[in-house]
Formats: sequence, structure tokens, C-alpha cells
Amino acid sequence: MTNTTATKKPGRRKPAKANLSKEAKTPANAGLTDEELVGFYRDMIRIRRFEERSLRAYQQGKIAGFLHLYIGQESIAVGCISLMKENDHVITAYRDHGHALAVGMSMDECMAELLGKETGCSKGKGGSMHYFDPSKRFWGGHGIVAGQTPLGAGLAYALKYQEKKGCTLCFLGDGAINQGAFHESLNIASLWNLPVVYIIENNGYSMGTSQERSSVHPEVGLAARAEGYNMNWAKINGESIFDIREGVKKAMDLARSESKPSLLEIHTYRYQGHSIADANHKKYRTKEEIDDYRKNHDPITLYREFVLKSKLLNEEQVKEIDLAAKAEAEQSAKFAEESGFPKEEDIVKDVYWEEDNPDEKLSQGRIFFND
Amino acid sequence: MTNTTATKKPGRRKPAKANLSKEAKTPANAGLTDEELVGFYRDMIRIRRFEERSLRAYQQGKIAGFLHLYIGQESIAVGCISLMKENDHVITAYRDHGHALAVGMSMDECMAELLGKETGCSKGKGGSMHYFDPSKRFWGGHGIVAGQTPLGAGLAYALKYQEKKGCTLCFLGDGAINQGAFHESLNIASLWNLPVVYIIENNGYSMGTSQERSSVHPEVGLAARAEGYNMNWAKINGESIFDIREGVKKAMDLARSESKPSLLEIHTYRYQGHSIADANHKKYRTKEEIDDYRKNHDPITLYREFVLKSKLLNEEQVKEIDLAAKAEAEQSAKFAEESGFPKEEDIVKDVYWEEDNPDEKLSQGRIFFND
Amino acid sequence: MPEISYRQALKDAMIEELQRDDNVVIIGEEVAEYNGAYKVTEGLLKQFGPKRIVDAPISEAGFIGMGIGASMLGIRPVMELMFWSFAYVAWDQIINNAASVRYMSGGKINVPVVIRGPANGGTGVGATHSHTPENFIANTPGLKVVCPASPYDAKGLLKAAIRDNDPVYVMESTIMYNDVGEVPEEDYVIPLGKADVKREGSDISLIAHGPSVLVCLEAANILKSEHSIDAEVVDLRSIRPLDEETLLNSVKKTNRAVLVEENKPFCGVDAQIAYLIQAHAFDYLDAPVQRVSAIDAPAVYSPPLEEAQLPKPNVVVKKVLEIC
Amino acid sequence: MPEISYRQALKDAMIEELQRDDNVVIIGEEVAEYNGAYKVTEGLLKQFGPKRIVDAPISEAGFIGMGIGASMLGIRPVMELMFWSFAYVAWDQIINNAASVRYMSGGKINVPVVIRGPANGGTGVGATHSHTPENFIANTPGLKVVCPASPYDAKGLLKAAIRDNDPVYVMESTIMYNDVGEVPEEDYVIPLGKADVKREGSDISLIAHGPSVLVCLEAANILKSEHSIDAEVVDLRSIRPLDEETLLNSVKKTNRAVLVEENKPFCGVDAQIAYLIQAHAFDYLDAPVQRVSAIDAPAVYSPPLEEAQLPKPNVVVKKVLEIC
Ligand SMILES: Cc1ncc(C[n+]2csc(CCOP(=O)(O)OP(=O)(O)O)c2C)c(N)n1
Ligand SMILES: Cc1ncc(C[n+]2csc(CCOP(=O)(O)OP(=O)(O)O)c2C)c(N)n1
Ligand SMILES: [Mg+2]
Ligand SMILES: [Mg+2]
Repeated sequence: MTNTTATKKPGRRKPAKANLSKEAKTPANAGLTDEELVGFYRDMIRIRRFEERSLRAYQQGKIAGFLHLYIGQESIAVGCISLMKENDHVITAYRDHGHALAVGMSMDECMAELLGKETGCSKGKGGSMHYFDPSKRFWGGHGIVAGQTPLGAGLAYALKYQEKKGCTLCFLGDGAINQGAFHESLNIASLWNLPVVYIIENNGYSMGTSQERSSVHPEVGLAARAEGYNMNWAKINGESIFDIREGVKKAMDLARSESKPSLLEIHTYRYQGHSIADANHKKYRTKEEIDDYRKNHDPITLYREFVLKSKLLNEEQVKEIDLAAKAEAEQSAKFAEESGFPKEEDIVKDVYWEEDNPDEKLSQGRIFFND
Repeated sequence: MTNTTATKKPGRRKPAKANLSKEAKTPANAGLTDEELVGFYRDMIRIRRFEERSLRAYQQGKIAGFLHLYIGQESIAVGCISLMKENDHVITAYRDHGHALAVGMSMDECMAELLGKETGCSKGKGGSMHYFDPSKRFWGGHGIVAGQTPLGAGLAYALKYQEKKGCTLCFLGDGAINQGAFHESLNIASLWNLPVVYIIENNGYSMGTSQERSSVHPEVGLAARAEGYNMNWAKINGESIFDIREGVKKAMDLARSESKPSLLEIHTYRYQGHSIADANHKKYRTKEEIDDYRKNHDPITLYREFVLKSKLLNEEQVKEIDLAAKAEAEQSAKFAEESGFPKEEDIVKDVYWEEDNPDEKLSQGRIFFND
Repeated sequence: MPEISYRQALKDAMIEELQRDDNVVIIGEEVAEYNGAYKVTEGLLKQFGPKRIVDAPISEAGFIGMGIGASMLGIRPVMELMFWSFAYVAWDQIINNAASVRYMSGGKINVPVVIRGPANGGTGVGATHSHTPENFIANTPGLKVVCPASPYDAKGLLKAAIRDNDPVYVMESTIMYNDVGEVPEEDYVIPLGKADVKREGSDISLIAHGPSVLVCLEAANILKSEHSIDAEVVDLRSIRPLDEETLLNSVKKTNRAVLVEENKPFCGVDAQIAYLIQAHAFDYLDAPVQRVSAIDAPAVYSPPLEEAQLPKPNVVVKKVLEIC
Repeated sequence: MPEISYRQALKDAMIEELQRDDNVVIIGEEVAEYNGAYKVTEGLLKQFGPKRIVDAPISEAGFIGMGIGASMLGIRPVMELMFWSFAYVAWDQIINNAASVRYMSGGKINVPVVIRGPANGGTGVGATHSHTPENFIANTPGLKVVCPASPYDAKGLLKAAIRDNDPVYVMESTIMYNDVGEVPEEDYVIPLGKADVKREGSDISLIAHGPSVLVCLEAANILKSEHSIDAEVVDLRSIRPLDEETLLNSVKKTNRAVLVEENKPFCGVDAQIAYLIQAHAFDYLDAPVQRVSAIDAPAVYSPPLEEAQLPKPNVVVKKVLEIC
């Protein structure tokens, strides 16, 4: 099997140090406008500030259940989604805030969803793990590990069936590769040449379990399991948004032009606990490891250095973007708090299409069974 | 990854022509006694005659449901199981008659099970797909495709836990490799170094679907999916019982001595339909293909030639063995027919251990809910 | 009206919907080249080609999940499970994804999938292959489930299921595939959630779904001829939505009910029906609601025992006589 | 008697059984090094080492099936599901293999596994994570299922489950993990299939299991203080086996019953209980059996709605007043 990118460094502890100035010149990146390049910075910072603000809301007890933060991984959602065209679609797991903002969902609706408000992107019905916006070609937000992977194949199947030249990006975690449904999806995607790009965001841990304790795989990387399915694969350094774009673009082009699937593994890191309730997260990994990633491998810091060095922005402008993102996040918290909760009678809405569209209803009989 | 055997020929249509006289001299086979060598012939013929007789019973309407015949694959069960030692265990799918007879279950109890009689190996409760005999370390007989593969890992887990130097042989079909549970099992077996040998009996078809239409895999063979799990694998020519023993013994030794799992693929063929109800089986493959296997690659025919050529048996003796097997099969049919059906009150027996052992019962309350 | 088999009725339903809507696609193991394990899809590949009729590998979680995903983009997959028992390897897709995506998206997405296949015992395939999970499905808000018991119903319900914008699961019976009945040639659908009084009567209501309807019809004949009891047979047809009105009206008329199903008794569909009857027709009941279910054990293989395990007319008759 | 938490009670049960029987092994995601997602297994790795306390990859079908296989050879795996909702990716192993192997082997094999973990709503984890499948489990002959509602019950039932030679599934509740109650220091087990009258009363029977028991106890207090109604609260504890006698005796005494559970209503456990009551205490009933279940939709996220979706004391009170 061919291996579409050159970055194949194994091992969690020592990711390749990115060189963004160089990587910005690769084919997928060379043609980017200044506006686009600045946009990446803004998009990544917006995700981080949004999540930092949501963390605060969680600590204030305003968010229920889990809050799986994406902090540290922003380059992946922004990099991948920046490559999407009209017929491309995206689906992911429960760590979904970054992807949602990257496809263009508003902070307001995202924050409101966390607070369970009717103005939330899922009307408060889905919560943190279950964001959706089909109008942005964003199909969730899925809580069951790897449960989205057959769905991703299905979105690709639909594209192919409808003869649209598009592809589906389907994200999953490194722990998710050990779910059977994912393997079934790989076989089907390859057997039927479905235009789906599976992207493992390998942050090294599934909850408190390091990758080594959960998965066996060839030394070159866990994406190499794709070889068992005759599938194209590659390993990518996630600290460089340009490397991401370069590697992912090849896979997306392969999907769009030849309708062939790929399995990509992007090396990344999360700084927060698995979810905010994960108080243990400094026990299963060292403080040094976290600090090293933060200091030396943070995709946003590295990108900031790049935009400064390449004079796309000056210090002042960088600060402005940051402040604007903070203000937007703060405003979204205000929006969310001021929004109302859905009503009790909404509990039984959005269950059946037919009940929500009574004029077109064809079924009869009783459909809900409380007395 | 190392690849324990030399036979790596790809492709269904042209299996390597076996050379049994040569293969009989490989390490796993060189020390076999004449008695053992004759035993293999007897064991294979007994399976075939048993199944031919069961086919007749099915056609006479005496067997319900499915009857998945093993005819053509006998060298695998006999070859593999001949390697079993005291602490080794075996588990398989629904095409289980061959394995059952090979572990030493009697034709009588097997035929009676087909007829649903109380003298059957599962008291008539399991049927063709669900043979069991733990006293022979034979753990079934499983109807759900690949459903036995986690169980096989579990038997191996128990051996390791109990510090017994044994291994588990877990058989599955080529179509079964696309079930998620199998992949989860591979990862677990390799991650935890479980002494399990997964054996794909690749007969080229899952029902009416040829291997190519159901699975993508590396050109060298579908067992190569094991590489994704850092697992030892090999491809074996199933027409030679000696090749089977040679390849499987290496894997069993690896399991017993280093507690390492393997994935083996044994090339084989079934002459009958998927189950006897499969009237289509000459539509999804050519008559020529079936005939070619029967004539040129039949493991029993080839083995008969070997025993004759090496003068282990003469024509007369071969015939005797055959007649004895036929007589035994005939007798088992008589036994089965003369046996009684279980009683209606037996329906609710063997459901709960506790109900079957009332003296040791600790639970209270109602456990069955018919009025 | 022409008489056709239950199998043919299902096939005709698919043919008509395949012709009506380009987005309908049939996916399943052995549905295309093999013409269907039970020949329900026989000839479809020839007629519609491999884009519309698709053989799947033995990966139920994979291909059913795939169909659910495709449906979110407007495809209308009709997916065959060779047996409904195999749903359990795909259960998370069937219960979590198909049932919850609409809800969790605040109604932004719908999932117009159909999953169909046989769910019945009585054919000697043993415990792993004889599950009847319509009760599990009906327990799950977001899903719909129907169990046709005649060729007419099979066609009308399957067509309605395919046109429905919600996930609808169709449970058939291998035992009924050869049953023949009248089916009109014109296009028709049977609305989900409409029960059918298959026999009118005044003394007792026999309420059933799936193959048990036929058991009840036989029992009703015996009751009439041997005991002069005039039983009404209500075929639920659809479990969710449920035609509560028809079944309650029947019980209000007859004042007695025996519920019959192949499900195992604990939390079978008829547990719910019994609850509903006593809750909403309490004052009409002259005797407790009684049930006949499969004998409470895994499905036994041995043919005579398997027959005994499943509801039989004489057992229904006995139950009726206990309360009539 | 010392007071300990529900969580501690479960842990103590495991510790005692790990000490008693070398074949007991704890397997699950994050149970060892992480000390348990909900800290139920905290400290066990340290005390018993990695042979007895085993972290599994996110492969529920794989590791649960593995445990079932190991149990056939005499290991006694106690397997944690981080949520019972995740059972659906392992459903075939849980329903087909664990439940049927004994039967299909004619009783030659037993499967002494325990699967435990939380099954409840009310914690803001949404539709995919809030399933309560005790009804599905109890439907399945070959399986046993218990739902402890107090620290005392949690310990006694889990110990009984581990000693049991049949598969026993234990459904806990994240909401109760911190609840504190009296638990004796001596070794004890609570036989499966024994209900517990958590409050005696004469006017109405409130029958519940799991967290709904606490809802009923609160409701009983309100009924007493505000309406002078003396409610009996029966905690089923074990769903299968079921202590039919205790619940029927209660209803025969009070002549009225309201059944409360977190299950969705259609074919919830209480559908079966309602059926049993009307079948076996028909003549004692002064009013139809009533039910309070979760509001019939996928579990909603929004916190105030989720609270409203689940049974609450005031709703139980209202139901009681309708029939008292
Ligand atoms: C089937 C299933 N099992 C377990 C869980 C609980 N769980 C949620 S996230 C998670 C870890 C997943 O790790 P990974 O795939 O690496 O993704 P990451 O959280 O690192 O983004 C687990 C075990 C679940 N949601 N679904
Ligand atoms: C989960 C599941 N899906 C489908 C089936 C129906 N089925 C039984 S055997 C079979 C084909 C299996 O083929 P293979 O694994 O190659 O084994 P072989 O029959 O060739 O021995 C199928 C589809 C099943 N039993 N279980
Ligand atoms: Mg991870
Ligand atoms: Mg095969």
C-alpha cells in the first residue's frame, strides 16, 4: 500500500517538531491567501476560548454530564474542515465542539446547547456530546465510541449513490479503533470504494488508558491497520496545521476523484482530562508530558509564531483576535444563560418525524405510552 | 511479522498441489506412528461417512433447520485436533460435525442430536449448529457468525489465568472475518498474549458470496489482517493434512510456550451447499470448480493415495476402514431413530444451573413466567 | 383479486417502491446474486441492477449503520437481516443511532430506514436463531415496528414502512413466506398503527401479532365448533404505533381477553397489552387478562419440543376455557 | 452497624469475593489503573494486583465475550460496563452466548459471569448513555438481573451474584453511588429473587426497583403527611428471579398498586408486573394498576427536562390520588 505522507514518526512521547514555515509551502498550502491563513488562527483561537469559557461554566455547575474538551487538538478540526468543499460532510464522536465551530456553527448555539437551552444547536436535547447541524453538513456528535464510524461510511455511500463528487470526514479517537463496528466499516468502505476519510485523532489516551495499553498495531502506527483492508493510510503530525492539510487533502482528493477511502492517524494531545469530571488526569500521565506538549507542541502557539514570523499579523493584531474570541465566548455564555429552557411538553417532540409533521402524518394509533 | 509457514500462495482457484509424501517428513509429522497415520485416514473417512448419512436423514425429512456439511474440509478438523494435548481446547462455528467427531464424540450422540433426540450430545436442545462436549474440551458449535471468537479468547484467558500450558483452537469461516467481535478478539488476544490459535477455514465462500465479494485484505491472504494486531499468522494448504499439522503445530507451540496468539488461514473447499437447504450452490460457482476440487484437491483422496503409496494400508484395508465408517454411520442413524425425544417438561430444564441443582439453590422467587 | 404468497407480497412491495423512488435501495446479505436467503428478493438484482440491490458482507453493525448514515442524506435503505436474531450484533446501531439521531439533533435529521427480515421460531434453528425482539424495539421511542401476518398486510405494511420518514422495522416469519392470500393489484398502503379484526366475535378477544394470529384463528374455529364460543381475533399488525382503540373496543365488547404471542413472557409485547387493557378497560373485564406465550426457555431445537414451546391452538383454547 | 456508601458496599462485595475465591477476576474499562470511572473499583488493583483486576480496551463485545468464554472453564469474571448503555455493542454476547450456552449444551456448561455497572438517567449524559435495559435482560431466559437500591442491598446482591452459577447482571445507579446506609460487617448475601418491603403500609402498594424506590419512599412520606394515605413501598430488588409472592401479598393487602420505574413504558418491567398483578390478584384490585415510567422519548439532555422525564415523587403522588 502507498502511504500518502512522509511523516511516519512512531511514538507518542517525541512528536516531530513542526516547521510551519516550510510546511506552508507544500502543495495543499502554497496557494492559501493571507486571509485564509489568518482565518486558521482565528478559528483555532475561537475554539480554545470557547472551550475555556465552557469549562468555567461547567465549574460553575451550569453544565450537566460530561464536557470533553478539545483543547490541544484544534489544528485538526480547523485544518481538516478548511479543506471541505460543497459536497463534503463531517461526522465525529463526543469530543465535538471543535468540529462544530470549525464548520461554522455559532458559539451561541453551541454554548446554549451545553446549558441545555432551547436556543442550543440541538434545542438542548443533545448536550455536549451530541451537537448536530446538517445545514453545515455536520452530522454529529456521537456518544458511543466508534458508533459514528458506520454512519460515516453511510454518508459516503449516499454521496456515491447520488453521484456527487464529495467525501466524508469521519473522526474517531485512538481508543475507538478497538470497536468492532469500526472494522466492519473499514472493510465495507474499502470493498465498496466509499469516499470516506477516517481520521484517528490520536491523543495518546482513551480516558486513562494509554494507547499502548489498549491497542496492538504495527510499529509504524495504528493507522497501518488499514493495510488489512487494502486501504490507503498515513500518519500525520497534528501540531502543524499545514501537515494536516497536506496529508488530509491527498486523502480527500483520492476520495473525491477515485472514490477511495483512507485511514489517517493524526498525532495530537489533549491537555485537559478526558472529560472535566476526570480528576485523575495527572495520574495516568506525567505533568512533564503535559507541560512539554503545551510548551513545545501546542498547535496554536506554533501557528502564532508562524503568523508573526511570516508577518501575516503583528503582536497587536494577534492580541485583537484573541480578545475578540474571548469576547465572543463571553457573549455566548451570556446568550446561553439568558436563553430559556425547552418546555416539558417538548420532551416528546423531535422523536418521530411524523409526530412533528402532523399534516403529513400517515400512521395512526398510539405512539407514546405514558398514561 | 514472521510468517510461520512457507505456503503463502494467493488465490482460490489454484491451490498448491500437495505432495503428502514430502510433507509427511516435516518436523510436526516425521514422528507419527503408523497407527496415528492410519488413524487420520479413519478419522477423516468417519466424518465424511457420517455427514453423507446425515444428508440422507435430512433428505428423508428427519432433521430440522439447517445442516451445514463439512465435506471437503475434513483434513482441517482432523489435522488440527490431532495436535491437541491435555490442556488444549477447541471451539468452532455452526459447521461443527467434523470437529465434534475429531475430538472423539460418538457418531451416535451426534446423529441423535441432529434428530433432536434426548440421547443427542446436547440432549436434542442444540441441533446441528450447537454441538458441545466439554468433557472432550469441545466448547461448541456456535450459530452466530464469529460469536465464538471472543469465547475462544476467553478459554485461552482461563488457561493462562490457571497457569496451564495449553492453548485454544478457535475455528471460523472466511466470511466471519468481517464481524466486529472477531477484530476485538484479535486485539485482546494479542494485547494480553492469550494462547489462542484462530483458524480461518477458508472455503472460498460465505453462503453464496465469494471471498472476493465480502472481504478486502492484502494480496498474500486474509490472515495477513493479523499484522494490524502484531500477531503471528500463516497461510496453509488444507488439502494436505501434513501441511496443516506443520503450520498449526508451530502456532500451538507458540501459544503453549510463549502464550502468543496466531491467526491461520487454511485453504479448503466445501462441495455441498452452504447448508443443505442451499439449492443455489451450483449457481454462485461453476461445476468445473467443484469437480476440480473433488478430483484434484480432495484431502481424503489425496491422503488415501498417500497411505496406499507409502504402504501403510493396502486397497483391501482402505476399503475395510471405509465400510466400517459407513456401518458406524448407519448404526448411528439407527441409534438416533430409535432414541426418544426429550419430554415437554424438559423444555425448561438446562436453562439455569440453579434450577437443575435444587439442592444447592440459593435464589428464591419465580424464575419462569408462563402461567 | 389475485392470490399471491406472503413472500411475493413482500417482493412486490419492494419492486413498487424501488420503481416509485430512486432513493430506495435494498441492502443485505445474499439479497442480490443469491436472490435472497429466503428468496424474498428473488429477481430484484436482475430487474434493478447492482446499484439498487446490494450484497453486504457479514457485518450487520457495519452495513446497517451505513444504511442509517446514508438515510440521513436522503437515501432510503431497505435492509434485510437474514434473521432478526442477527440484529444483536448490530444492536447499538439499531437502538442508539437509528432511534436517537433525530432526537439528539433537535429534530434536524430524520432516519428513513427500513430493516426487515424474519423473526420467528418453529423452524429448527435453535436458540441463537429464533429471537423475536419486537418487544425490545417497541420499548424504544424513536422506532416503529410492525409484524404482518398475511400477504395483504405484508405488502401494505412494507410499502408504508418504506415511505415512512421514521425508522420502521418489519418482522416477518419464515413460516408464513409460502402462505397465500388475496392481494389487490392496485397500489395501496396500510397505515402503520391500524389493527385488523381478522375475525369478529362476541365472547372473547384473542389478541395477537405475527404468526400467532394464525394460531388464534385456528383456536377460534375450535372454540366455535367444539365449545360454541365466539371469539374475536384482533391482529395488532403494528406494535408501535399501536391501535389501542381497536383492541380496547374489542375487549369492551367481549369483556375477556387472551393475548397470544411467540415472544418470551417476561416483558413480551403482551405484558404491555395486558397492562393497557386493565388500565383502560378495567370495569369491562369479567376475568383477568390471560396470556399464551412461548414456553419460557431459550428456543429448543428438538422439533416436537419446539412445536410444544410455541403457542398452539389447543393451548389457546384451554386458556380461553379457563376464563369463559 | 457501620454506615457506608453504595459505592463502598459494591467495592466491599468485590473485595470479599476476590478474597474468598481465587477464580474471581474483575475486568472492565478503567477499572484498574484509573480506579474505576465511577471509583467503584478504587484501590482494588493495589490490593489484588493486575492478574485479578484487569483494564480492558474499549471492546465490550470482545472482553465480555472473553469473560463468558473464560467462565466456561471455571473463571468467575465480574465485568464492569462503564454504563449499561454500552451493553448494546456487546448485545449478542450478552443475550445469545451468556444466556444460551447452558441450554444449547443440554446443561453441560454453565456460565458464572457477572456484568455490573450503572443503568440510570438523571445525570445529563443524553440519549445514548441513559438506557435501562433490565426489561430486555429479564425477558431473556437464562439470565438473572438485579437492581439494588440501597448500600445494604448492593453488597448483598452483588455477593450473591458473584457466587451464583448462572449469569447475573447487576444494574446500579450513578445517582446512588454516594448514598449512605447501614451495612453489617459480617459476611452476608441477599438471595436473588427476594423483594424487600422498604416501608409498610395499608392503603396502596408502590412497587419499584432501582432509583425509583427512593422516589416511592419520598412519595410515601408526602402521601402520609399531606393526604393521610399509608403507602407500602415494595422494592423488587431482583427482577429475574422475581419475588412474585411478596408483591402479590402487598397488593392483596392494599388492593391498589402504582408501579414506578425509570424504564420507558412500552414493555418496561412494570408492564410485566401489572400483568402479573391483574392475573393473580384480580379479585383483590379496587382499581386498575397504574404506572409511572420515564416520559416516553429518548433521554433528553436539558437538565430540567431530564428531571421532568424521570419519575418524581409528585407524579407518583398524583397517580396515587387518582385511584385512592
Ligand atoms: C462503546 C463505548 N464504550 C465506552 C464508552 C465510554 N468512553 C467514552 S470516551 C472513552 C474513551 C475514548 O477514547 P478515544 O477513542 O481515544 O477518544 P478521546 O476521548 O481520546 O478523544 C470511553 C471509554 C463509550 N462512550 N462507548
Ligand atoms: C451474525 C450473523 N450473520 C449472518 C448469519 C447467517 N449466516 C450463517 S453462516 C453464514 C456464512 C458464513 O460463511 P463463512 O464464515 O465463510 O463460513 P462457512 O459457512 O463457509 O463455513 C451466514 C451469512 C449468522 N449466522 N450470523
Ligand atoms: Mg484518545
Ligand atoms: Mg466460508
